[in-house]
Amino acid sequence: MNTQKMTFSSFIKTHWKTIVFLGLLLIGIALANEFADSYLRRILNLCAIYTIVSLGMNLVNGFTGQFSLGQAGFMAIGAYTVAIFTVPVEMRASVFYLEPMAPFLANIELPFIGALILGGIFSALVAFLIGYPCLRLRGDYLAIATLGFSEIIRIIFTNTQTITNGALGIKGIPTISNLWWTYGIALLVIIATILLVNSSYGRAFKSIREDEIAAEAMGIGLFKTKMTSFMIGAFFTGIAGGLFAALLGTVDPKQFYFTLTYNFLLIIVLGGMGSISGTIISSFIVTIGLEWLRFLDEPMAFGLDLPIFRPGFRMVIFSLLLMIIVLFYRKGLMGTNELTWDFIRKKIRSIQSRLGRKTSIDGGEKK
Amino acid sequence: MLKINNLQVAYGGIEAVKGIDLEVPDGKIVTLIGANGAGKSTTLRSIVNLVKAKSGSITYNGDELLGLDTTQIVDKGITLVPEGRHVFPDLTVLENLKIGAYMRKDNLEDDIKHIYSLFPRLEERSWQAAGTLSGGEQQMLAVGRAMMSKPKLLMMDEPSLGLAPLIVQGIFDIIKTLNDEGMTILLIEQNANMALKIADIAYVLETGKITRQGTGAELLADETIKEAYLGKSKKN
Amino acid sequence: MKKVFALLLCLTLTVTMLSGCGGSSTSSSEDSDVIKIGVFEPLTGANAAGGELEVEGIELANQLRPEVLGKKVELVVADNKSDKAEATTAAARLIEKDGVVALLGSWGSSLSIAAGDVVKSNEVPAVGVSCTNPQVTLGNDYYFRVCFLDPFQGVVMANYAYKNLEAKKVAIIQEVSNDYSVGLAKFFSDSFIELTGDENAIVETGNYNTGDQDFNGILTNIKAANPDVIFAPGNYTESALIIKQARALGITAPIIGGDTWETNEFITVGGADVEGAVMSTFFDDTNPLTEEGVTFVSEYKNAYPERENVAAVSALGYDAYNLLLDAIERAGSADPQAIRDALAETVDFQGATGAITIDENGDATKTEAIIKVVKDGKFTYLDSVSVE
Amino acid sequence: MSLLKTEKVIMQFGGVVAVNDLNIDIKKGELAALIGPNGAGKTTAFNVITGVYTPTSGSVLLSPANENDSIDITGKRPDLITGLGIARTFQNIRLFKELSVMENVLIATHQNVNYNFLSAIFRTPKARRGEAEAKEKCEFLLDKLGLIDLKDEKSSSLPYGQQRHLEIARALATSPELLLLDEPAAGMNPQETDELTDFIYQIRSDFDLTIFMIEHHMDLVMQISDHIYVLDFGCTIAKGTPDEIQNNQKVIKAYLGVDADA
Amino acid sequence: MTTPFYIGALSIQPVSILIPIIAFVLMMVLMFVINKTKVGMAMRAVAKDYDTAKLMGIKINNVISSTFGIGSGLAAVGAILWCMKYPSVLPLMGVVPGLKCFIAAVIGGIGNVKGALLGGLILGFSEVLMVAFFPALTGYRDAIAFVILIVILLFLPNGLLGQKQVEKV
Repeated sequence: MNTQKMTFSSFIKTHWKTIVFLGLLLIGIALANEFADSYLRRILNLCAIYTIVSLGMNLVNGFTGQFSLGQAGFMAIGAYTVAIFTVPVEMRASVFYLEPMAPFLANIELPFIGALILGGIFSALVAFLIGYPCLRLRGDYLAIATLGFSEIIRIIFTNTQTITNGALGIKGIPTISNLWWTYGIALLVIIATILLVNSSYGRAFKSIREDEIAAEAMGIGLFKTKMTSFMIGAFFTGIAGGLFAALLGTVDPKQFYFTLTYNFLLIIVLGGMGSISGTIISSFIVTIGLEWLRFLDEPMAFGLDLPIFRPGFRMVIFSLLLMIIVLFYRKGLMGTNELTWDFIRKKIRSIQSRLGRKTSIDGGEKK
Repeated sequence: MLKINNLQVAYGGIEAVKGIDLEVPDGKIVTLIGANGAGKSTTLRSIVNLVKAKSGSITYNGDELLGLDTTQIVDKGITLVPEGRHVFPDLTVLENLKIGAYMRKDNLEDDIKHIYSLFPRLEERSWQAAGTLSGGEQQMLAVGRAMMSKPKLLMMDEPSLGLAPLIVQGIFDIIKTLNDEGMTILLIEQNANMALKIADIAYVLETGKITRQGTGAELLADETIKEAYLGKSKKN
Repeated sequence: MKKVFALLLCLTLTVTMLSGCGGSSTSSSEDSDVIKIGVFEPLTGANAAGGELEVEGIELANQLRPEVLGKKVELVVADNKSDKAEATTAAARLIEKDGVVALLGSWGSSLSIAAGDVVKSNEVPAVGVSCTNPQVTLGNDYYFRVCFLDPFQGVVMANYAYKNLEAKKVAIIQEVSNDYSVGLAKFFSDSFIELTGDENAIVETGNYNTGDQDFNGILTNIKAANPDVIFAPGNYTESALIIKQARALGITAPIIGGDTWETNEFITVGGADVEGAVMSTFFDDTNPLTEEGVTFVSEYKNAYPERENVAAVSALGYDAYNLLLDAIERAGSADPQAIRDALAETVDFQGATGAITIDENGDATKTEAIIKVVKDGKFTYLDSVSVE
Repeated sequence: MSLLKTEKVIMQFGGVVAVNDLNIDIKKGELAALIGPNGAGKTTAFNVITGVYTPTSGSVLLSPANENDSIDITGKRPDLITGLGIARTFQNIRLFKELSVMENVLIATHQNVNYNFLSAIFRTPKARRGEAEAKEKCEFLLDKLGLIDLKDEKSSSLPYGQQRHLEIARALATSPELLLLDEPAAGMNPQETDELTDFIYQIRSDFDLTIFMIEHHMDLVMQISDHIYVLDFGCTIAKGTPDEIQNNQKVIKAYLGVDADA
Repeated sequence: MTTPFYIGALSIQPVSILIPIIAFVLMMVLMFVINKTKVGMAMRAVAKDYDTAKLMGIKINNVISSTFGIGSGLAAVGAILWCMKYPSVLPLMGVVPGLKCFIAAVIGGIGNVKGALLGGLILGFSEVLMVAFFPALTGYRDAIAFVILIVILLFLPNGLLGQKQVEKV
C-alpha cells in the first residue's frame, strides 16, 4: 500500500467500507452514550479500557515476543496519577484523613486529559526503569521479573501514605470517563498501534519475536527495540489505568493485585498473540461474556434447582469455555491474522466452498 | 528386515522427503548419501518417529512402524545414533551407557565390559561427565550407548561428523566389527568415500528423492557420483 | 470436524447465554406488585465469608417481613466478587437491569465506596450494612448505613483500654494493606493519646501484610517495648496467628481488636491462645439491646439451628433490610427518591442492634458498642460501652 | 588493503576450545573461503566476527571504507557490527518465518531509519519518505535476486533454494561491505550449486562486495575463492590460494581425505 | 510442637528446629533420587534432550508425570510443615509462597537442587532480617524477594548456581 501516492479520492475508494464502519461506530457510541442505561455503559466502558490495556500488552507479548506480566503495575501508575491529580483540592483533606497529603502535591490539580497523559508518561518512565535490568533476561525470567515489579509498584503504593493514601486508597476521583473518552482513546490507541505495527518499527518488533539472533544480525538493536515496545505498551496501559480510575471514582492498591494481569493475558491469548483485531474482539468477548454468564451464579439457572448453581459457578464455566476455545484454536481466535475486509471475504468464501463441498475444493482458496 | 515404501515427510509446509522406497536387508550395511538438506536425516528420524511421516509405510520384519511411539520402536530393537552425538552432557560416561540400556532389566555388566573393550578410552573416563569428552570420545560414547540397548538394527546419522580422519577410521572399523557380529546397520554419511567402501548397499538421496542405488562398490566407481559427492574436485 | 464441534459448542453456549439473559432481565414490569431490592455482596473472593453472613441476615428479615405497601418484596442478590470494578457493575446491573428501588450492602468498605458513585448518579439509595469506613457516606447523599463508624469504634476501644484495662502504654499492630485496619488503628491511637495526654503512649507500631503468617519479627520488637495492651485490628486469621505467636513468645499483655475478629475461624485458628481476647462489636445474641434484637435472635436460631452464635453482621443485615422497609413505608411509595428522603429522616428506628438515628452524613448515630471476650472458646458478652 | 583482520582470536566454551588462535586477513574486494571439517569451529569464527560471541581473547579489526583507521569490533554488539558493514547469512536458515518476503528484507533496512517511532506513528513526511525509499531499495534487491514475484509470500513457504536467496537478499539490504555466507550451498544439488557460483559472482560485482564464506562444496570453493583458510580443531592449519590448499598435505590429511583416486 | 522451650532469653519452638531438618533430609533424598536412581537419570536425560531420551526408550510422559508427582509431593510436604508452624488453611494461601518459591528457584539457578535450597534460604533470611532490623520497612516485605531476584539476575542471569547456556547459532 503506497500511501504516498494516494490521493484523497482513491483513499476514499479503497477505504470506504472502513470509513462507513467507523461512522456507524461513532453513531453507535453517540446513541449508547445518550440512551443506554448506566449498566450497559459501564460494561462498554470496561470493554474499551480492557482493549487499550490488552493492546499495550499484545504489543510487547504478541508483536515483540517478550513475555511481560507487568500490566497491573502500569495500570496502577496511570490510575494513581489520575487519582492524585484530579481529586479536587478542597476534597483532599477528607480523602487523606489519616495523614494529610504531602505538601508538594496537595495543591496541584490538573485537568483530566493532562493527568491522563501524565499517567501514561509516568508509566512509560517506570517501564524504562523496569526494562533496563529486565529486558536483558530470557523469556520466563522476564515474565517473573516484570510480575515482581508490578507487585513492587503495588506494595510501594500501599506504603506511601502521604502520596497515595496507602491502603485506604483514593476516593472522590471525578468520574469523567464516559463512552466518548474511553472509545475515543481506544480508537486512537488502535490506530496508533496499527500504524506503528505497520511501520519500520513494527517490523523490527516482529523480527525480534521471530528470531532474535537474526534480527540482531540485521542491525536491529535488541535492547533499544524491546525497550521502545515495552515503553509504548506501558504508556497505553497507563492511560487505560487513568480511564479506569476515572470510571470507578476510586482506587486502592488491592485492585492492582498481580492476578489482574492474568485477565489481560487471557484476552491476548484468546484473541491471538500478534493480532490487533483479535485483541479487540476478545476484549469484548471476555468482558461481556463474564457479565453474560452471571445468570449461572443464581441458584435457579435454567429453572433447575441444582446446588452447583451458586456464586462463582460462572467463573468455572467461563474458564472451561476459554480452555475449550484455546484447545481448538491453538493460536487464539485470530492467530496473527487481522480482521480486514479481505479476511472476511476469504472466510466467507471458504465457508461457502466448504458448504458447497465438491463444487470447489480449492476454488475458494485460489483467489 | 526394514522396508520403506513411498515415504513422504514434510516439515511445516516444506517437503523434505518426497516419496522414497528403500530396503535394509538383514545383516547388511546400508548407506544413504546425499547433500545437506537432501532428506537423509529426516528419513532416519521418521523411522524412529522423531519426525512424523506424512504418508507411506515403514515395516520392520513385517510390522508397520508408522504410528508407533519412539519408545515402542526402540523396544523392537531399532536404535539411532543421532547426528551430532547428543550424549547427555551432565551424565557421566557410565550413566550414559546405562541409560542406553534403559529398557533392559537384565544384568549390564558384561555389555559394559564389551563396550569398554571396544573403546578403552571410555573406560578411562568412566566417571567423567560426558560433556567434558572430546568430540571423538563423545561419538564413541554415542555408539556405545546405542549398543547398550542390544539393537538388531543400528542406524547412525553422520558418525564421522567433525572428527579427525584418524578417529573417523576408527569409527568405521567399529561399524564393520559390529556388522560382523551380526548387527544390521543403516548409515548416513557425508564422507561418502568411507561410507561407500564399507556399504553393501547404497542409496543416493537428492532433494528428497532417491536418484541412484546400487552396491557400495558400484557407486564408488560411478563418475557422476564421484563428481557430486566424493568431495574431490574434477581438476584433480 | 474439530472446528465444526467447536462451532456447535459456541453456538449452544451463545443460545444458553441469551436465554439466561432473557430470563433474568424482567425490569420492564415496573408497576407490578413487586418491589425489588438489590443486595450486592461479595459472595466469592476474599470477602466471601462476610458477605454470606450479611446476606443471611437480610434474607431472614425478608422472610419475616416479605411485604411492604401491600406489595411483595423481592431480593435480587448479585455477587461483586470482592472486586471494585465488579462491585460497580454489579450495582449498576441491579439498578438498571433488575430495576431495584434500593440497594443493600456491601461487606467491605472499599466495595461500598466503589459503588457509591453508581448509586449517586442513578439516584437510588443504598444502605450499607457493616461498612465502617467514614468515606462510604461522605459526600454521598444516597448512601446510608446501619453500623457505627471506625472512629467510634476506635474511641470505644481506646476507652476500654484506658479505663477498664488501665493501660498507659499500648502497642499497635496493623495490617497495612487493609484500609479498615489502618483506619481503626489511627482512630484508636488518636483517642488513646488524648485520653492519656501522653504523646508517647503508643510505644510501638508493627505493620504486616494481608496473608502474612509469621509475625515473630514484629512481636519481638513489641515484647521489648513492653506495652500494657496490644491493639491489633485486622483480619481474623492473621489476628489469631498474631495472638498465638505473641503468647508463644511469652507476651502476656491483653490483646484487643475490632469487630472483624468475631468469626468462628478466629477461635478455630487461635485455639486456647485467643482466650481472653477482647473486641468491640455491633451486637451480642446473648444480650440483645432491644426487643427487636430478641426477636431476631430467636428467629435466627430457628432458621439456622446449626449455628452456635449469631454473627453481628447478620444482625446488621437484618437491620438494614428493616430500616429500608421502614423508610419505604414512611415514604408511602417505592420511588427511589422518596425512599432516600425517608431514609435521611430516620429517627430512633428500633433495630436488632440498637436504636438507629440517621445523621446529616447518612450515618447511624449509635451510642453503644458491645465489648466481647473469648471465653471457653466462645465469644462472650463482656460489657457495653457508650461514648458520647 | 585489508578489510577484516582477526588477531590471535581464541574462543572457549567452558573447557572446550572452539576456536584456537584464529588469524585471518581479508583484503578489500576479495572472495575468501573458510573450510574445514564439521565442528572445526568455522561457524564459531563467524559468530565471533559478527559479535554473537565475545572471544575469550584476541581481537577483530574492521577497516570500513568511510573510516581512516581500523575499528576494533571485538565483542561489540551484533547490531552495531552490522551497522559498520558486516552482514551474514546463517548455516541453518534463520528467516523471519511468519513474515513476508518483503518484510524480511525491509527489516534489514531498519537500522538506517532516521526518524523516531512517533514520526512512524504519525506518518510524518520524513517517515513516509524513508519508508518509500526503503521499499524501493528492497524491491530493487528482490528484483535482482529474482524474488520480486514472491514478495508477498510468507517466507517460510518458499522453497529451500529461494530461502537461501532471500537470506542473502536480506543481508544485502543492510548495505554491507563484507558479506559472510555460512554454507550457502548446503542442501543444493550440483546444478543449483553451479547457479549459486554465478550468483555469488554477480552480487559481488553488483554490490561491490567483499565475501567471506564457509563452504563444504569443494567445487564451488576451489572455483571462486581468491584465498582459502583451513580450520581444524579451531586452529588455522593452512591458508593460501586454492592451488596451494589442494596440494597441502596437512589439509588433505585433515579434511579432503585420502581419496582412492588421489 | 509449638510450645516453646527456652535457651536463655531465646524461645524456640520445636517445630522451628524440625522444619529445617526435614527440609535438609528431603533435599538429600531428592538429590539421591535425581543422581543415583534410574528414574533420576531419566529425568536428567529428559531435561537435556527430549528426542535423544526417547531414542533410549525412555517414556517421556511417564518421566514428566513422575517429576510432577515428586514436585507436587514436596510442595505438599512443604505445606504440611508450614501448617505445623502456622496452623491455618486458606484456599488461596499458596499463591504468594508459590510465587516466592519460584523466585527462590530462579535465584538459585533453575535445574539445581542445591541452588533452590540456597535461594530459599537467602529469601527467607532476608525477609525475616529486614522485618527484625528495619521494622519500618515491614510493609515492603513482599517486595524484597523481587528486589533480590532482579539484583541477582542483573549480575548472574542464570542464578547463583545455574549453568550458563550458550545458544547455538
